[in-house]
Amino acid sequence: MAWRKMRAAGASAAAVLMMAGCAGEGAKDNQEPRQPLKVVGQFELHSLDPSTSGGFFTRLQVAETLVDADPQSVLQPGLATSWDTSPDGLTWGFRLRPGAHFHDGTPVTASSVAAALDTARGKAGTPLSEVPVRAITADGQAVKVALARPFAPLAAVLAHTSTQILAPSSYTADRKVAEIVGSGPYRIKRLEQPANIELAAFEQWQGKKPAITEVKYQAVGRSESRALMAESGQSDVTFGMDPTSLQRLKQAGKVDIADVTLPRTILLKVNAGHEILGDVRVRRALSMALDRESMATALLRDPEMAATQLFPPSLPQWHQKSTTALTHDPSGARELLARAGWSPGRDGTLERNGRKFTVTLRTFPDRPELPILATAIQAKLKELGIALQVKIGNSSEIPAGHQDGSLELGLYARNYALVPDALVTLADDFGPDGADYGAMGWNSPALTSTLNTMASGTDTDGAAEGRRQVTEILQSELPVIPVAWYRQSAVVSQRVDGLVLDPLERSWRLTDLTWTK
Amino acid sequence: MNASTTTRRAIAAPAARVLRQRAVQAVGLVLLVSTACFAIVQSLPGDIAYRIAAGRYGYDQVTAASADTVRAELGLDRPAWQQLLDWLGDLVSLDLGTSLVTGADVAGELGLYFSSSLQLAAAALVLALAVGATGGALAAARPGGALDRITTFWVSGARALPPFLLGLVLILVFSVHLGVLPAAGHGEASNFVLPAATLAVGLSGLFARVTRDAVAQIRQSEYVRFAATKGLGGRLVFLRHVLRNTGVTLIAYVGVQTLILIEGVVVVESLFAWPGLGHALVHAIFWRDIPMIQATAVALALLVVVLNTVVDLGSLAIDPRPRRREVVL
Amino acid sequence: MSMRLNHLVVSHADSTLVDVGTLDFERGRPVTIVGESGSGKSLLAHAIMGTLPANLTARGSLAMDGQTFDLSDRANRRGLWGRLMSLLPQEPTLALDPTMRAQEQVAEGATSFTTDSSGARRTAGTLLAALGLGHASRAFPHTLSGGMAQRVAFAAATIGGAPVLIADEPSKGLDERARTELAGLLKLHLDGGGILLTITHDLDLARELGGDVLVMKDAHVVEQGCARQVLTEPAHPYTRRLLEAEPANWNHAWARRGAPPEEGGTALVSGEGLSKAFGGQQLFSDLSVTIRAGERVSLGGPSGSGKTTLGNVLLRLLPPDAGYVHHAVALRGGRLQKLYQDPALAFPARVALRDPFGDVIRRHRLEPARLEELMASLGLTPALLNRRPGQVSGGELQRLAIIRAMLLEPALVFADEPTSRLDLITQELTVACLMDQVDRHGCALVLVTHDYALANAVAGRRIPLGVAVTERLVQGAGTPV
Amino acid sequence: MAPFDTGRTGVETGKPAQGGPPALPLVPAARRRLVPGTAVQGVAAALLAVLVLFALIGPLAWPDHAVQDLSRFLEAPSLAEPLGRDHLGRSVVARLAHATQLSLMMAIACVGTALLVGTTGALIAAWRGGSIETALNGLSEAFIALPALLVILIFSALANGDLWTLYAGLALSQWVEYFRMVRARSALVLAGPAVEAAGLLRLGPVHVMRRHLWPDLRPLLTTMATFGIGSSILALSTLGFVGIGVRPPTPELGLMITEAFPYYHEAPWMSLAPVLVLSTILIGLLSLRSKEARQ
Repeated sequence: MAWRKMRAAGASAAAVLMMAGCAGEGAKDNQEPRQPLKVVGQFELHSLDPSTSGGFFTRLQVAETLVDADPQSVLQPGLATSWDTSPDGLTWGFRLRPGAHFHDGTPVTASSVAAALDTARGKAGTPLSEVPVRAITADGQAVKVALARPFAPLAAVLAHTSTQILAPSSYTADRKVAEIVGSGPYRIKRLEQPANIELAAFEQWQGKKPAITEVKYQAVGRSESRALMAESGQSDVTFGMDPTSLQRLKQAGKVDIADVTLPRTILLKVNAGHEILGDVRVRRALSMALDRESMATALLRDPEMAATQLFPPSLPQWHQKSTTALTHDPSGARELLARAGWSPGRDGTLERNGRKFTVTLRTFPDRPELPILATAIQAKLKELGIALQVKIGNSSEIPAGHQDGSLELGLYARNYALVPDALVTLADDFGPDGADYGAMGWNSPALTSTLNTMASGTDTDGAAEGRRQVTEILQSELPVIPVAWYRQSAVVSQRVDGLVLDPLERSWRLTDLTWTK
Repeated sequence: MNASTTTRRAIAAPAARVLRQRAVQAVGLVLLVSTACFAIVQSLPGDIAYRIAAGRYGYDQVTAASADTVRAELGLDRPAWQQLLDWLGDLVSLDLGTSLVTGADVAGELGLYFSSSLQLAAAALVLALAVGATGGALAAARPGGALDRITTFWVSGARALPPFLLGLVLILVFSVHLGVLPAAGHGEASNFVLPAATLAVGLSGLFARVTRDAVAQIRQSEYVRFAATKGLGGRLVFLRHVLRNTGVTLIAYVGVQTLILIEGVVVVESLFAWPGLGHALVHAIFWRDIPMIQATAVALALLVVVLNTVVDLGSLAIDPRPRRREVVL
Repeated sequence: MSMRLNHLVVSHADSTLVDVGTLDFERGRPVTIVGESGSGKSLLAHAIMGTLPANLTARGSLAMDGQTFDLSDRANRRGLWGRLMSLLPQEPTLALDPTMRAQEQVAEGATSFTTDSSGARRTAGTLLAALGLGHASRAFPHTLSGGMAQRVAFAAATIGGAPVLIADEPSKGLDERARTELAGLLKLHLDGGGILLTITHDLDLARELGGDVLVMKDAHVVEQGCARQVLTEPAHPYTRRLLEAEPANWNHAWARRGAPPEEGGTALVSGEGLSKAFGGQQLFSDLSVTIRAGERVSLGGPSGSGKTTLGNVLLRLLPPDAGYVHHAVALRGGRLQKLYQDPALAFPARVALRDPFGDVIRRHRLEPARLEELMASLGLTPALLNRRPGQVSGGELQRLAIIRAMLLEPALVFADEPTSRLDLITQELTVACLMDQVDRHGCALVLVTHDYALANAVAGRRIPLGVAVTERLVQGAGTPV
Repeated sequence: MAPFDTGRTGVETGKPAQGGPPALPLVPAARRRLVPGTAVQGVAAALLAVLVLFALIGPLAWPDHAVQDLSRFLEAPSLAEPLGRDHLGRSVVARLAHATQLSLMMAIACVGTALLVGTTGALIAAWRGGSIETALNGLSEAFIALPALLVILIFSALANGDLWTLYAGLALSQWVEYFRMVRARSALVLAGPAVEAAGLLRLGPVHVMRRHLWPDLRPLLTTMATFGIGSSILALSTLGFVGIGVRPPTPELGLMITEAFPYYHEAPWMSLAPVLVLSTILIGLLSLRSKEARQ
């Protein structure tokens, strides 16, 4: 191997030390007492409020939502064992699990659940706040939700993490969350914002007792650091691995890798109201310019993640096997651009009526692959004569740019299963006015009406056809240009077994884990 | 004024003067830092409300609606000078306000960050002093000897290795390769070792050099020679005179180095996932959490002032000579 | 007990620095070595003590109470330090640890210090009290005056009871009064039956101590004998030269022309009602001074009395707290010049001397030949100008400073202790140069000095300044910080 | 913040140079430095010269550092690509050349600005005194207590890694050092007898500047500047590491090290190249510095 020769030549102390690290035999397994399970992730805990805590406590199975979902996005009983809808679709009833207790020992009552949901409903930016709810009330051991108009995905919305149910003792007098008292299989033992959470199994949990009774979560911001922790055997389960480190760990073979494709797509948001990008031929040309396969191979280290359409296979209902795949076709792109009136100028940049083809792409570094993908896209578009400026800033610049109309292109990853039913997100993203993380300056009456029909839930049989139509329209109009799908991976030490990742990222399912025999 | 009180004042004055000067500096600094932070954050590109919302809701869920909520809730549409005055007013009553992102009490959050940074810095300082001062003193015993040369190379070597690189190398060697120490994290005693060592390697080299030069110089001084001819044995001369006077130089130097140390802390915290001030500051800047930025920056600056005050008083206690001698007379 | 030094030779590479025959030391009879700097007298002291720098080699032997020590082994006397022999250092302010209180530094010297430190401290306290420093036992060295520091150092050097005391230039930097005190201390040691060897270039101290005097020049003892005889009827020409160089013995043509001019002379500098205080100490108040053309005035007083400060006030380099200083028109354009105690600091340190001289010549459009002329007349080679100030000897540099001042044909020269760092012969040479120039140009001179003899030899009028105030410093020095 | 040998270089004892033995051999022979001597400095200077040459010529030889060839990602070094290709299939040697140039130029610009501003301010303060000095001193007192990284951190957030903000932040964090050192030093010089004598000789400010201040400050400033260049480069790369420095894809040493780190196993050349360049610059500057300090 080339680098082995270089090791011999390595002169500086730094080099020698780094090499020593490379040549190392990897982690030594610590056979010390196993408890607690050490979990490392990239997310820091900055708030206890369910609307802003990013689903921390459902993932750790501390808090429950009324409705749960399985890996196939099929809704399952959560804190509610069953639910029903009145014939007019305006009243929903959720029956609570009998005998459920909060971690402070108090029983879970319908009124405390209604109060928690009422609080959740008041928070801006949550799915529940968008639902036309009239009132949420307690009705014996059931919770009644009255709607102003029918809303079929309500149960899915109540699976969203922002609707997690906390005990009345969690709240202060002004309904602020002071501590987390949930009803899940784990309870909080110690919580130190922003980086440390310690859990212990909840003795009064009615379901299967978890095999691992103590868990320690630690937030580590840098992906290099996380990789090193996983590599050194310091953590048992490590989330948020960058593709390269993952590759390295895979090769070393000292750890197991669990992965799952997420209903998440990395995409280019296009301002369709823009004087250049408004032309659908230009959007298609941009799409053809992208060498998705190379990007997925080199940058995501996972060729299967090259997106051929917006919806990944992990959204089986929406993913259309039949549709024409998006492919890399530079000559086709040139042809389309020529037809749209763009020809190369003196410096090689495309021009039309003296206007150069210069656009700005905004993205953000929260997900480490985005800036790298952005530079790759930049290089590809340059080959076509498109001058793309990449601005890497804060994630909020995309919604802000959407609002003030200054955004031209945005690169981000969109989760279509924030709520188990992708319809909720889609209706929002591709509505007539577009959305911060959806279409911009683009609307399709056909798409809007299809989505509306599906949301009202009146035509359940036509749903499959509706989904096909939606995919086709998005595929040809390209209000957003899919770039890659997303695979979530976690590194698991050989000390534990049984990690299965949830594509909806609702839960880390730590209760299923066991210590290796 | 009679002669006796004059003298008394002349001797007690240095300590009081140090405290007075440092207090003035601290107040000036708080004003300057918090106003500068505020002004800069205000002039940063991008809508603050959006940034804060991104911090609060996570990047998936930041929307125009959440930004509007933030704006209304925090009164961000008030004139800037009014917001600044509010902050300064609160500061006088020692109220650091609440974080825009987490909504928590800044003072409380800061206390946690502050103490963990301080612990790390102290551990590094103690380690660096123990290793550096010993090495330097030993090197000075035989100027030009092997140990002396080693110290020299150690000094330049340590300076040439950026702390972040050093940290990575240490993790690779001690965590990944040898598997004896945790790579990152916070909360257990073993977590201190690598970050403190990362900070201490560079510092100890500097301390070693300063100690070496000071010891070598002091050994040549008239008073050390006199102490020897008084009949004091070599060991006693070293303990009672050389060490003591080296301490004077070293303490002053530690003061200068605290700045470097605190800078190093920012980097090391990022690498080792250490929830300290530097970490807090980077995040707060990223999210435009103005009260948090101001409070963290002020805390960092005050930390420097406090450390320097301690150093000033410490060297005053060891070395009673006035800092500045009157030239004329 | 007695002590005998046999055939001491100290050498550095090929050059011999000290070469003396046999010297005998007896109890109660002081031996003083005088001579100019560089004559090897200090090395002799350190060779006996065993504290020579590592790059020098010594030969010879030292016999003490029947024991003989080979002087080439510098470690064999280490065990005697403090117990049998000790060294009173030069510049006591530097020899005391700045971070330790006086009593502790004295107590360290006691032989019982390692076994009974509190007893040693008590003894030290008693000793200091006996030396009149009871109030200063808890003081730090920087609060002590030169004379007091010398007393503390004396206590520290003698507390161990060593019968042999070697004093190396003990009067360096001390004013007249402190020097008298010092002589008292050394006699105290003799009275206790000790052996004393003093190295000094201060003939007054040698006279005061009495006993035997040795005169050293170029590594050799050129004359030796009873103090009274050697210092009054010298046999060797060098000793004669040395004695002639004492200001009291000067006999120069200019010495008598310094009589005060008649009252009508032009007033060059007149200060009225001057007051100045420093650090809470009133140096002078309501002082009126007039300096007239052609006059020679000396400003005298013990150290710390404000001589330099008054000079700077008169030169308008410092503002007075009260009062007013008027300068005559005749002083404008650089016709008021100053000579400094340390000429090395009066020139820019990092450039060759030709640069500052060239700047003066260019700025004032002088004839470059005049510089060469002046240098030649003062016996300086032009090659000196290629050196930096640090590379020229003190005497030469002071002469260069005189030349620089004289280039502008000043009406008044203010000389601030211009020779206090020079040995006697160089001092005479330098003062002669200065006075020659002053005489030739008829310019006025203000000389700051604490040496009465020098002042008398040079000046026609004296302005005495108040008593030393430094003693006051110590009253409250026991207060811990 | 730097371990400068102040004062030591400035004081030369006025010992006679006349023939014969040294007047006071008890003063030890000039304190010996331990750096083995000019050989080390020769090597350091040569290495630095090579790097400067690389920074000057490299970007001409490899003009485009951004060309990607995703199909050739992490390609091992070869004759055509002496340092191989990075994770985006870009030429590492091209990026390294541009990064070296950027680091050196930024550092020189920052140090130059800081030196100019700090020294000018210090000279004004020391010379004029009065309220100007009080004001400037107050400002410097406030600045000295600010960790430099804090200033840069806040400043660099201003415009998302624009080079000018980084430059301004770095320069702003450094000027105070020059200000304080130069002011302390020149106050000492200006209060000394030599300047007083020059005043009595009516030699004027140009003489004081040229013969007194400049010769005294020059070694100090060279030492500080050499060190300052090193710390600027270090600060720049540290910012790159923390993620608030120069924005990708602009090549910068710290950023390159950070980007390359995950590949340390697969493609060590990617990490080693920038690490070696960075360390060489720093060691080289340090070795040169000791020469200055010894003067």
